[in-house]
Formats: sequence, C-alpha cells, structure tokens
Amino acid sequence: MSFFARFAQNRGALVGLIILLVIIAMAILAPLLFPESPWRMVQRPFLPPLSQDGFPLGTDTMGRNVASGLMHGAWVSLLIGLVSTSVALLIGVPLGAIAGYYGGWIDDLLMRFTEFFQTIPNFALAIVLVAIMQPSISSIVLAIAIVSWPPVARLVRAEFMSLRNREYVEAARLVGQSNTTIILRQILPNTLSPIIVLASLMVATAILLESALSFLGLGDPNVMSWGYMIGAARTVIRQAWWLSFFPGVAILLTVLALNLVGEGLDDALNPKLSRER
Amino acid sequence: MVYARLILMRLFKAVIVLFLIVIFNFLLIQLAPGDPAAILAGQAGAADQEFLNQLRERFGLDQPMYVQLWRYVSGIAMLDFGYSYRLGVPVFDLIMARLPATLLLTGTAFVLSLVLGIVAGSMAAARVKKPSGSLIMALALVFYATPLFWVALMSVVVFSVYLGWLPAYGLYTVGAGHTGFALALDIAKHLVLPATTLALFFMAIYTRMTRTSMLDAAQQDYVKTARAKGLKPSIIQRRHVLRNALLPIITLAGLQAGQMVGGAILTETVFAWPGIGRLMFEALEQRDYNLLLGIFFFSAALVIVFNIITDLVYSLADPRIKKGAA
Amino acid sequence: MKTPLALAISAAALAFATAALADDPKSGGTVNTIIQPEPPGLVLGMVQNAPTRTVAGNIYEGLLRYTTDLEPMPQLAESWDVSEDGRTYTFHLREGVTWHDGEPFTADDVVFSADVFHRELNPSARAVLQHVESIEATDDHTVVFTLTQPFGPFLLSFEAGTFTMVPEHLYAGTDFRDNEHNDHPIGTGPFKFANWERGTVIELVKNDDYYEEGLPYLDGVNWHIIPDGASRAVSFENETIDVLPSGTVENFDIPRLAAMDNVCMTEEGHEYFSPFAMLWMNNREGPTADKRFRQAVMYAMDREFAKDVLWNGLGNVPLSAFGSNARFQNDDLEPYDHNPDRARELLEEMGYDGEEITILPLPYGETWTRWAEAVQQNLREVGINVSTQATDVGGWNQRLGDWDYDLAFTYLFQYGDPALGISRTYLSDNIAKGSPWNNVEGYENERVDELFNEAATAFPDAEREKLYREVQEILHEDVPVGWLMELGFPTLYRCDVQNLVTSGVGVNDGFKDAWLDR
Amino acid sequence: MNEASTETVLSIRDLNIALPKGADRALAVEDVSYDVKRGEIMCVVGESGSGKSMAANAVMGLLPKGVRATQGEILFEGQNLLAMTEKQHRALRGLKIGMIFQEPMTALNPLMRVGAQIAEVFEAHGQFNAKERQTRALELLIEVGIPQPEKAIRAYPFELSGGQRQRVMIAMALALEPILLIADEPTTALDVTTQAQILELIRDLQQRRGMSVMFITHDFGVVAEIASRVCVMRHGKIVELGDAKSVLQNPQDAYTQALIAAIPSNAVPPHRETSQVAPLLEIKQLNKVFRSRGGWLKPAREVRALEDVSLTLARGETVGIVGESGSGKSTLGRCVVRLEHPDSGELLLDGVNLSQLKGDALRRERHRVQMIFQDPYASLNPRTKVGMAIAQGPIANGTPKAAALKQAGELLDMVGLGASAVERFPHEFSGGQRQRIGIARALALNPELIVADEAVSALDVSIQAQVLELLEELKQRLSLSLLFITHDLRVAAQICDRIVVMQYGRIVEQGSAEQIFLAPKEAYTQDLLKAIPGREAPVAATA
Repeated sequence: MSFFARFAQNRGALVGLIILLVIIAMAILAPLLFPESPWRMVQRPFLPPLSQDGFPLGTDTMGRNVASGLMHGAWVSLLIGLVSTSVALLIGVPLGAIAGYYGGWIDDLLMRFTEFFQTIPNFALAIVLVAIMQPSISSIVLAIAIVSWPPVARLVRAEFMSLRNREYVEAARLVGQSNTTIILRQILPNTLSPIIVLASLMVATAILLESALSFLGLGDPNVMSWGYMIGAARTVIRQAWWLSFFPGVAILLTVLALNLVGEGLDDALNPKLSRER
Repeated sequence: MVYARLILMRLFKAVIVLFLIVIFNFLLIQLAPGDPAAILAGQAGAADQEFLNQLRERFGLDQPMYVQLWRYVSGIAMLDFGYSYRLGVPVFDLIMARLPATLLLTGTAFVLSLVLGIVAGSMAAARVKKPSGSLIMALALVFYATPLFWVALMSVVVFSVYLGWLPAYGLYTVGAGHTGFALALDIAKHLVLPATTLALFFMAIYTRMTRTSMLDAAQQDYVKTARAKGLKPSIIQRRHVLRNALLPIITLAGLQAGQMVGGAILTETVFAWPGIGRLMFEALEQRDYNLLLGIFFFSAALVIVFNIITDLVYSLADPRIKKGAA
Repeated sequence: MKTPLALAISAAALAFATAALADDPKSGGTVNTIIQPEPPGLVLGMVQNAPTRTVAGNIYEGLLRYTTDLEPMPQLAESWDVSEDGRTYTFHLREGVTWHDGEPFTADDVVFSADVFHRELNPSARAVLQHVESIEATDDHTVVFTLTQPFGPFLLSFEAGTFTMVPEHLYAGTDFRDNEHNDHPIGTGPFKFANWERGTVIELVKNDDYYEEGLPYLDGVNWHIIPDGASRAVSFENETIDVLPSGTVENFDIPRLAAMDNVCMTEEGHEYFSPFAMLWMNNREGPTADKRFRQAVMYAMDREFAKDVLWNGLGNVPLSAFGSNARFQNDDLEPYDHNPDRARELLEEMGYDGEEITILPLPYGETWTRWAEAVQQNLREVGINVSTQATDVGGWNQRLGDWDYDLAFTYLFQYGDPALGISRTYLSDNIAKGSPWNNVEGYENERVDELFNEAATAFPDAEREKLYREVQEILHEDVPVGWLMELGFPTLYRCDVQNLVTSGVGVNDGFKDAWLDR
Repeated sequence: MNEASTETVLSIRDLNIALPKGADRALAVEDVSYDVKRGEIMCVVGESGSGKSMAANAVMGLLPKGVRATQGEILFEGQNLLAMTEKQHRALRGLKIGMIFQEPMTALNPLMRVGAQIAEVFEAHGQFNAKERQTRALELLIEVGIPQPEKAIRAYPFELSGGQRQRVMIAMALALEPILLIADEPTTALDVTTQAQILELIRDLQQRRGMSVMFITHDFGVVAEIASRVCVMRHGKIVELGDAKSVLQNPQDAYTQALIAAIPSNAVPPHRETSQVAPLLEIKQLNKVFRSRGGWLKPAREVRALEDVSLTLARGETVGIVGESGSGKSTLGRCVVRLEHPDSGELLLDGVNLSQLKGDALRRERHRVQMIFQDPYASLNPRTKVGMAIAQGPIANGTPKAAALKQAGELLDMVGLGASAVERFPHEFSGGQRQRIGIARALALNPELIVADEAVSALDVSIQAQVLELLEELKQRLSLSLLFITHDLRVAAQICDRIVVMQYGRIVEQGSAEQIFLAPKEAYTQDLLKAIPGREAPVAATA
C-alpha cells in the first residue's frame, strides 16, 4: 500500500489534512484577498458578522476587519508553529542523537542537561524568556523552542538507543563507516517517522503556546496572530463574542487538524504500530 | 534499608539540581531589562535619583553581580529566600500563603483529570471502531486543541454570568465569614470552574494516552493467555490490560503533576485564584527577583518531589523495578 | 461632540445629586470594591503608587482635602493662615484626634512627618519641601511652615497621598522601611486596617473613634484583588462588587456595565490628579528630534477617534501642555486637529527619508495597547515608517530611563498646579537618566526654563498666569511631547452607594462620607 | 509410541479461515480437516506462514481481529465450536481446552504473582475459594516440577527463567484437567536442554492424564520426539496427514520429503579433513565482563560473558561455536569483529592484535573481519537500497561509488539474486534472500575472516538448507575462513570442521566435529547432544 493510501485509510487524518490545506490556503491567499493591512481601521468598531458587505466576520474594537486579521493571522500562527518547531528540532535532534548514539558519560551529561530544562515548569520558563527578551516574533519562537526541545531530545535518544545496536548499524560499523556517516545515513533516516509525528504535534502545541503568551500580553505587537486577536478581544468577550470566537475556532481547528494529521502520519509511517492493528 | 538510602541519594541529587536551577534562573533574570527599584519608583509616580539609590542600596542591587549571586545562593543554602522587594514580606511566607491554593487547584484538577481520563480512555479502548468510542476520542481531541484560557473565559461567561450557578473568581466568598463546613463548601464551589477548566486539557491527554496504552496492552501475549483461561472480558480489561496500561500513564502523570504548577498560571489569572502561578507572573512583571527566584525554586522542587513520588509509585506498581530486574 | 454615554453620565450624576439630597445617611453595611493592581504596601509616605493611595487614603489623612474645584478643605487642619508675603503658612490642627492605636495626634506628628519622614522617603513631598525653610510646632495644635520664597501651589500639597501624616511615636528613631508597624498601618483616618490576605482581599473596618461625629457610615470596605480584567467586570455584574474604581475594568466594558440597572457612574474625584496622557518624543536624535516631525505626528494622530472609540468619549482632547483641569490654561492656541495632509506636508518639508521609528506602548492594559496600535496606524498612513516595541513594566521603565525610545506613551498627574505637575516635563534641569517621570524627552529651552521658574514663585496668581500663557505658546510651537488626552477616569458603582465622591481626590478618600441606601 | 484410542475429541471439518483484505493471501487455512483422538498427541507441522496455528486459534476462539472462519465446522465433544456464542466458548476455555504459547517471556502478566495467575483459572470457572485456589496452584507447580514451588508461587514472572515460565504456563493450562491441550510452538524459544525437559514434561502429563494434545511446531525433530500422528501443512493446506512413524520414515508428499531432507544431516557429521596450516585467528585468554549500571532501586550487576577464552582458527577452516543462551558465544563473535571491546586478552588476526585497536586505527582494520547477522529483517537498513547496502563498505574504504556499485551487482549475482537487485529495497525480498544479501555484504570487503552469528537460525528449515549450501559453496570457491556461531548442533554438524562448546562464558570442550559428536568428553556436551530433538527417533534417511 502506498504511503498516502495508508494515510487516507484514517478518515480523521484525511479531514485533518483538508482543514490544514484550507488554513494554508488562507495564509497564502491573505495578501491577495485582503491586500490592505489587517491593522487598518476601516469601519465602525464592533460591527457584528454578516451585517455589512465586505466584513463577513465583522470588525473589532477599533473597526479593523476581522476576516482580514484571521487570514493574515493564519500565516503568522503557522509560521510561529513551524519555525519554533524547526528550532526545537534543531536543538533536540542533535542532542538526542549524540546522547543516544554514544551513550555513556556523554549521554549522562546531555540527559542531565535535558532533565534540567524539564525541571523548570515549561510555561513559566516560556513566560520568563519572552519577558526577558521582550516580546517579538523571534523571542517568542525562541522561547517556545527552548521549552519544547527536551521531548524531542528524549524521543531521538530513545530511538537512537534502540537503533544503534540494530544489525544493519553494526554492519555499517563493521564495514568501517564513520560515526557521523552512521548517525546521518543509517540511523537518522529511520528515526524520521516518529520525529515527523512528534513534530506535527509540536506545531500544534506551539500555536497553543503562542496564543497563551499573547493572552498574557506577551505577543508580538507588530503581527496579527490569532493569539493576539483573542488576547485583544478577551476583554470584550461579553459584547463582541465573535472577536474571540473566530480566532479561537481557528486555533482549535488548526490544532485539531495537526493532531489528526499527526495520527494519520503515525498510522502511515509506522504501520506496525498503527492504532487499529 | 535500601529504599531509604536510595531516596536519600535522590534527594541529594535533587538538591544539586535545585542549586543549579537557582543559579541559572538568577543569571537569566539579570538579563531582564529594568530592575525592581526602577519599577517601584515608576509606580510611585514620582521618583528622583536619590529615591532610586535608596532602593537599590536597600535591595543590595548596587553590589556587583557575583556578590548578589553569592548572597542569594548562600541565603538559599540556609533556606532563607529573602524578602520580596515589592511587598517587603519574606518570600517564604508569601509562597507558603499561596502554595496551598495552587496545590488545592492543581491537586483537584490532577485527580479529576487522571480519574476521568483513565475512565474515558478505557471506555474508548473498549469501544474501538464504534461510534461511542470515536465520540469520546473526538471530544478528547477537541478539549486538547482548545486553548485553556478560552475555555476558562467561556465557562465564566456561561456558568457564572448567564446561569449564575457558580462563583466566577476567587478562592472563597470574601466577607461572608464562613467557617468550618460552610467555608469548605464555599471553597468547593469556587473550585469547580477553575479545576474543571484546568482538568479538561489534562483529561484529554490522559484519555488519549490510556486508550493507546490499553490497545497496546491488549495486544500482549499475556492477554491472550488470560483469554485462554476463560476469564471474562471485564476482568481481563481491568486486571490484565488496565494494570499494565497504567504503567506509562504513571510516568506521564508524574511529569504532568510537576508541570501543572506552571500550567495553572492561565487558570489562576482568569479565575483570580490566589495561587503561586499568578504570584510568579506578578513577580516577573514587577522584577521582584527574590520572589520570582523563590517561586522558581519551589516549583522546581515540586517537580523533583513529584518525580521521586512517581518513581516510588512506579516501583510499587511494577515489581520488576523494585526487585531489580534488568 | 458629546457621546450618548457622556450624556448618560451627566444624567446619572444629576440623579445622584438629587438622590443624595433626598435621603438622610444611614449607617452600616460593608462596601466591596476592587483594587488593581495589588498594592506593594499600605504605608502611605513610604509607598506612593496609585493603588496604595486608593486604599490607604482611607486609613491615613493629610492636613487638607480639596474640593472638586481644588479649593482646600479642612481635614486634620481645622484652619490655616497665609502671611501677606506668601512665605509663612500656619496650620491650626483639629483637637481630639487620635491615631488608630489610641495615641493622640499632635503638632509633633506633623513636624516629624514633614521634616523627617518625607524628607527621607518621599520624592513627591521632597519636591515641595525644597521650598520650605523650616517647620515648627508652636504648640500641640499649631504648626508653622516657613518658605524660602513664595511658592504658588504650596497649599495644594497637603493631600493625604502626598503629605501623609505618619505617627511619630511609632516611627521616630527606627529604620522606617523595616518598621514592624508597616504590616499594620496606623493612621488617623475613618477606616482602620483589619486584614490583608495577599492576592485576595484587603479589609478595612470602621474607625469607631473617628473624630467627625457619625462618620464613617460604613462598617467596612473590602478591597478585592482580581488580576483579570474580564473577571473584574464579571464580579461587578454579578453584584459581588459594589464599586469599580477607575482603571479596574477595561474601557470597552464600561458602556455595557454603565448601562446596567442600578449602576451609576461618575468622572469626578480625579480633579487633583487630572491624568494627562502624552506621547514622549525623543528630542535628542532621529526624526523625532526635528520639530516639524513632531508637529506632523500631532497632525497625523486622530485623537478624537481615540477618545471616542478607546475611551468611550470620556475625557478631553487638550490644546497643548496645560490640561483643562490645570490652572492658567491658555485657550487661545490653535488646536492640532487631525490633518494627515498637513502632516505629510511637514514630513516632506523636513525631508523625512522613511527612517524607521518605534513606539513604546504603555504596558498598563489593553486600552493602551489598542491606542498604540491606532497611533501606529495613523502614523503609517501619513508615511511614517513605524513599528511597535512591546515591553512590560520593567522594560518600559528601563527604556524611558535610558532614553532608549523614539515615541512612548505615558500619562502624568497634573496635581492641580503647573508648578507641581506640568513644569517637570519641560524644565531642562529635570533631565536625568533613570526616571520615566522627569524631562524624559530631553527638551531644552532657556526661555521655557525661565518662565516656569519665575511662575512657580511669582505672587500673586495674575502674575503667574501671564508667565504661564507665554510658556504655553512656546511649547505649542515646539511640541516637545505629544499631548494626547486628559483621561476621563470613570468610577462605576451601584446607585445605592451614596456620597461616594466628595473631593477632588475622591477616589482615594471617598469612603469617609459614603453610605449605603439599603 | 502411544496407543491412541479411537474416540475423537476434536474434529475439524472442511475449515476455511479468511484473512482480512490486503493480506498476502485470501485464506489462512483452506479445506482443512483433521481429528484429534483421545489420548494422542497430534502434531501440526509447517513452516512459517503455513497456517498451522490458525486452526488451533479457531478452536480456542482466539483468532486475531479481522480473521474469521468462513466454512466448515470444529466439533468438540459433539458441539460445533464455530457456532457457539462467545460466552459458551469462554466457558470451555481453560476448563475443557487449555493452551500454551510460544513465548514464555511475554505470555505471563508481568505485574501479577505466579500463584495469582494460576488461581485465576479457577476463578474464571468459579471453582474453589481463594485459599483453596492457592493450595491447588502450589500442587500444580509441584506437578510441573518447578524448583522451590513455595517460593515460585509468590514470585513474579520476571524472577523465573524461560523454562520455568513455560512450566507455569503448563500448570495453568492443566489446572482444570482439560480434555484437550493445545501447545503452540511451546519449546521454540527455549534452549535445547530446556526444550527436551519441557517436551518430556508434556509427554508425561499427557500420559498420566490421558489427555489429548494438539502440538504445533515447525521442527520435525520435535515431531519425531513426541507425535502420535502428524499433519503437515503448507500454504494453508494439508499436504500430508497420518501416523507419525509412517510420515517420518516414509513421507509420501514431495514437500514433506523435502522438509525432512532439509533437517541438517541428522546430527551425524561427515568426516572432514582438518587442515594444518598456520592459524589465521588466534584468540588468547579473552575476557569480557558486562556491568549493568545500577539504577533507581536497582543494584549494579556483573555478568562474566567471557572467561579466559582461547582458540585458534586456521585459514580456510570453519569453526563452530555452540552453546545455549548466555554461554557467551555471541559475545565471543562480537569481540572478534570488535563490536565489543574485550577487557583483556589478545585477538591476533594474521599476527596483528585487533583487541586493543580503537578509533580510526580500528576502522582501517575492520574490513579484514566481517559478519553475517542473525536477523534478516534487522540486518538491512530498510531505507537503503540493496546495492548501496553492499557498496557502502567499499565506499567507506575508498572505492569510488560507481565501481563499488558494480561490484555489488556482481556479488548479488554470485549469491544467486541477480545484479538487478541493486536497485531494490530490502522489503522486496524474503528472509532467505535477505540473508543472501547479508552474505554478499560481508563478502564485499574481501575479508580474511567471516563471523556468522546464528546466520540461519531465523530461517525456515528449507531455506536454512539453501543458505547453508550457499555458504558451503562460497567457502569452497573463495576459500573463506568462517567462525560459525549457532545454538543448533545439527547445523554446526553440517558445516563445521571443528566445534567449540561453550557454557557460562567458558569453553567446555573443543575438537573436530566428528570427535565432539561421536565421542564427547564432557558431561555438558553429552547433555547437549542428548537433548537434540529426534536424535534417537528414527527418521527417514536423507535423500
């Protein structure tokens, strides 16, 4: 069975993929459909959804177009999710790979380092980091990455530990391949599927984390993200439910979609471990 | 006794980790712009240089950083967490005043999420590929994907404002003068919304984990053995599948329990719960270093304590660990 | 333009006035209100931030109170005389006043508070005290302040928050900041400190021995601490909270809450502070160093929009540096209206090259953030390349203290008199790193310095007015800072809370006269 | 060997079992009919994928999800099991029909004490009270011959050895004295000596209780040891069914004949010339200790895997290392290829000491000794094309990529897969083919010595024979030197010139294959030989 056929067997994953594609399309089409800055105050504030042409989702506290914000926000939320996950992978994968492959005191040292980061409560650390670096896209991305790499390192380490004594790895060692080659060519490709699955969930978590930071007023004020929109709208949740409702639903759907896709990837990449069995 | 010695070893290691965390956090906080003196001065609405100097001298902020670090660390070694710059109260007292509320909230949410999560997860595992099972999983996924603060806000709007069933914020009704049972009931009422909100997310995690873990365990050979004995499916599920499936959940729960203190920041903020998470956020905004470091110390200590408890529980649940199998 | 809301307020105020006349005060009952954020301490004089003033203003008292027109009223001083030359002030203290611990309040307490305690700890009192040559207690109930030279606003300085009376018998000879009584403040006010559950509530109870017969009417005041704005709004809606002091709920909530049954609103009680929102503009470097750029910013901003949308139409868009509540306002100046074309012209004229500048919003809540977004958008639309630098209170303080900013939001109290609240922003000798409250923009103008300094000590008022009018003309042309708005700070309360605001600092000492019509 | 009665306990009639969609064939079992009579041991034999376990699982009602019987009936005491409700079926399980499984390591719940798990059988069928159940459990443990039964009853599974666990499983299966015992490859995972004991136990109990046994195995040796009747299966169909003696001695079906023929040399090694050239490999006083680090609540442990091991291997010679699990034979092999670092001792290859080389120096010498691994599935990187898997050795040692790939094609040709295999991925090949790829990979570097670590253990007998043949052929053609590690003495007998017997990390005995098999000196060697299943039973002569 092809990869996609296996993936598509999980109906939820297919739904997730479709949602995700729609969101990605939103992100890409945003500048075309709403060429004006989402920050522009274009109409009377607090316009309810569907009450006026051109403002299908109404306007916010300052008369900005919610639909425009939502579409531009898709881009930002996805970007933050993807970039912070990539950074977390860049930290976690090499650490985990080295710890898992070499073992011994190197492993000990790196794992203590990882544990150290896991001992400080995650969200609290993220808040402190953003506050210290002052909120901006890059500081948020970095903070999210810093609190989310330890699980990656642990996963990669566990995978490497189980794979490093696989016979094909030993065979590679026997024919004289260098450690670097073995790590990159023999083991890493075989750890990709669990990493991909984990990464898809991490993107989701990162989006949630960004929105939580924004909720506490630690978002980047220069970009229209969904988290920002909820954070800004929460004070008016009573008189204008749609302001936090739509970005809330957008986050919900994105995170949901990413999870569904993650499950589908899990099924498709690890058929033996598939949940259906 | 072996146990006692090993626990001592663990505690010793924990102390080292805690010290490293203290130092790490101390250095981290130094990077933050602004200092407590400037903020206090700023809040005063009028401040001159003399005022600032007075404050800095008083807080020891005029000293070189290594002196400050040394003072702080040696203070911690004597379990002296110093005074809150902003509130002028010993940090230890502040934390102790707030910790019970956090523990009550997170403890309730933890137990709630664990119990409900395991129940829901088991039900979903038993109803795999059936609509009811899928419904449970879909709900779990939705709870997992919904931002926590959003649920919190919505639940306040619905249950407190529109329906008026439950109080919206705080730990108890101030000024009502409840004591004894009435007070407990009052606190319980206040606890419902924040604890449920906090529990939902974690419940979703446990539900998914339990289901996966149960399906996993159900594939094991010993389950086939149990079936070959002619045991009823309900007994197999409970005694063989669930018990084994719980092992990974213990590990996860231990991790979560420690992290919940951090996760409660949002819930505590929305529900005005006078807990340690909120105190941390305030301390951070106010650059109340001593308080912030103290809270970090305690929350890290909690994580470590929970790790040790987890290991103990695990070793009780899994004889292989206790008896030293490979 | 008067918004419907503003009309509603006037109507409510009127209703309140008649209601107050209609009934006789009743004693009893406890009022639940909110304090936001939680104050760092309650010992006024040692801590002077806004929440401390609001709570402790009911525990401590000053020598005087002020009407909403900022005329002095007796408090601990029953009466006062000013010498012909404006240099000697004699206060006659009320007799039979005791501290909350039962000790009598005497002239020695006044001398100790002013000469020792505030000189050491209180920067705002210190600013006034620099004009004071000596303070003497001539008998147990008389205190004489002798000034080095006349100081126009001297009588405006005796409000409880600025010039708190602290008990000498508890503080003399101790390390004030480590004094054991700091946990349990002792004042002379209508309410006594009862309990402070950190993070939850501060409880004040009636001072049964209060010197004014029959006051206070209330049995106590509970100040709830609720960190989340939405939760604060809910608490008012579900009637657990009776009074919402200004700034405790987001502005967007105010119209909704004000429209509820049995809810009244007043903007009074802030006249003494008259908070004035400004945009710091860095006069030292970058495009903002150019006067034309600063004028362009003034023309680019739609301040009426901000007032209507962000502040619910409450407050007032000022002409220039002197707010409407400040004395000696020059209203002949031509207003800086919203005029993007004029702004573009000015930018063109100065040859603005699109250099990027940043805005530092005030980290005090959503309204300020929204405001910064609106101003940013206004500026972008006239072609200014601007982005926002988010920051928390610590970062904001540091950046302003280090002059590391281009544009920054702030608001300052005017304290009734230009010499107390306005000149500090423009005097060149008030340029010093480290404080976000002095001449942060770095404006230096000798003539302005001269005029302000002369005006402060000029006597009588007519002389001062002439000087202040001239200074306003210069400032209006130079635009050292952007003048955004005189903020309207509305207090929301259940209409059955009577007599809530009775002075120009009413939000801080209001519960003295308040009673519950229940 | 058993006089079987004529009463039929279990009767399988025209059984079809369908596999779920997407499986490699539609029916796991097709038109299968056989009986199990009272008091007989019915062996169902077949290679992997023959469907031999399916009918047994259907009898138990333990078919995997998605697999179901579509035709036929299974009559047990006159009732059709396939028509039963799950509840009725459950009432029979454990009570009338007991079952034991292949993997004793995983078949017991790791979290429950042994006694409790046995007691569960009584509980499931509502027999006895809690205390009596424990008593009965103890009696059963005594009956199955567990040492220290009082202690074992309170033990957790991990505290028992594999053989002991299988005894517990048997105790459990027999607790309620079932009429039929189904044993699904119950000895496959065990060492030979343990296997012999368990087989004996089953036979004893069967005879004592007059029970019927349905015994599923892939090993004709085991069949010879134990069966009354045999049913040979292939691709889901019965190819031969009959009395054990006649099937073994006079197989009718070609497949059965081939299977029996493939049993390695019937444990009598052919005479071989021992060469007397200078040794290629000299192992001197090799020692290796494994230390497990103590963990949380876990004391550190030491295992002496190799103790003063010395042996030599001449150029062109095949030396077999035999022993049971834990004997240190694999550690020895891994030390020779330097996947493990010996603690002390010398490993002289052509006079060069390999034992203390490290890092780059070691990497440069590695090509001289290569290895063929046990698991054909784990030994090839699933994401690397076969050609690349073979070529990566030469490439790592400096051969240009194109040349290395060309050579890989030639090697694949040599091992009988054809050069076109270069472009394919491992999952496109069967187990036996993969083992050929593994051999090609080992040859790619022209090594002086090849270590084969259980190289054929994971393969079905017929495939095993082909691979051994290939090895033999290559050895002749390329005059290879081979260190052949195996637990299977029959395989060792077939291919080795000399044999080294190991136990507990030490060499017990070494000598020429002939000498070891025909005149073993040490008691342990004798035990090992005695335990070879079917050794004493007459089996058809090799073709």
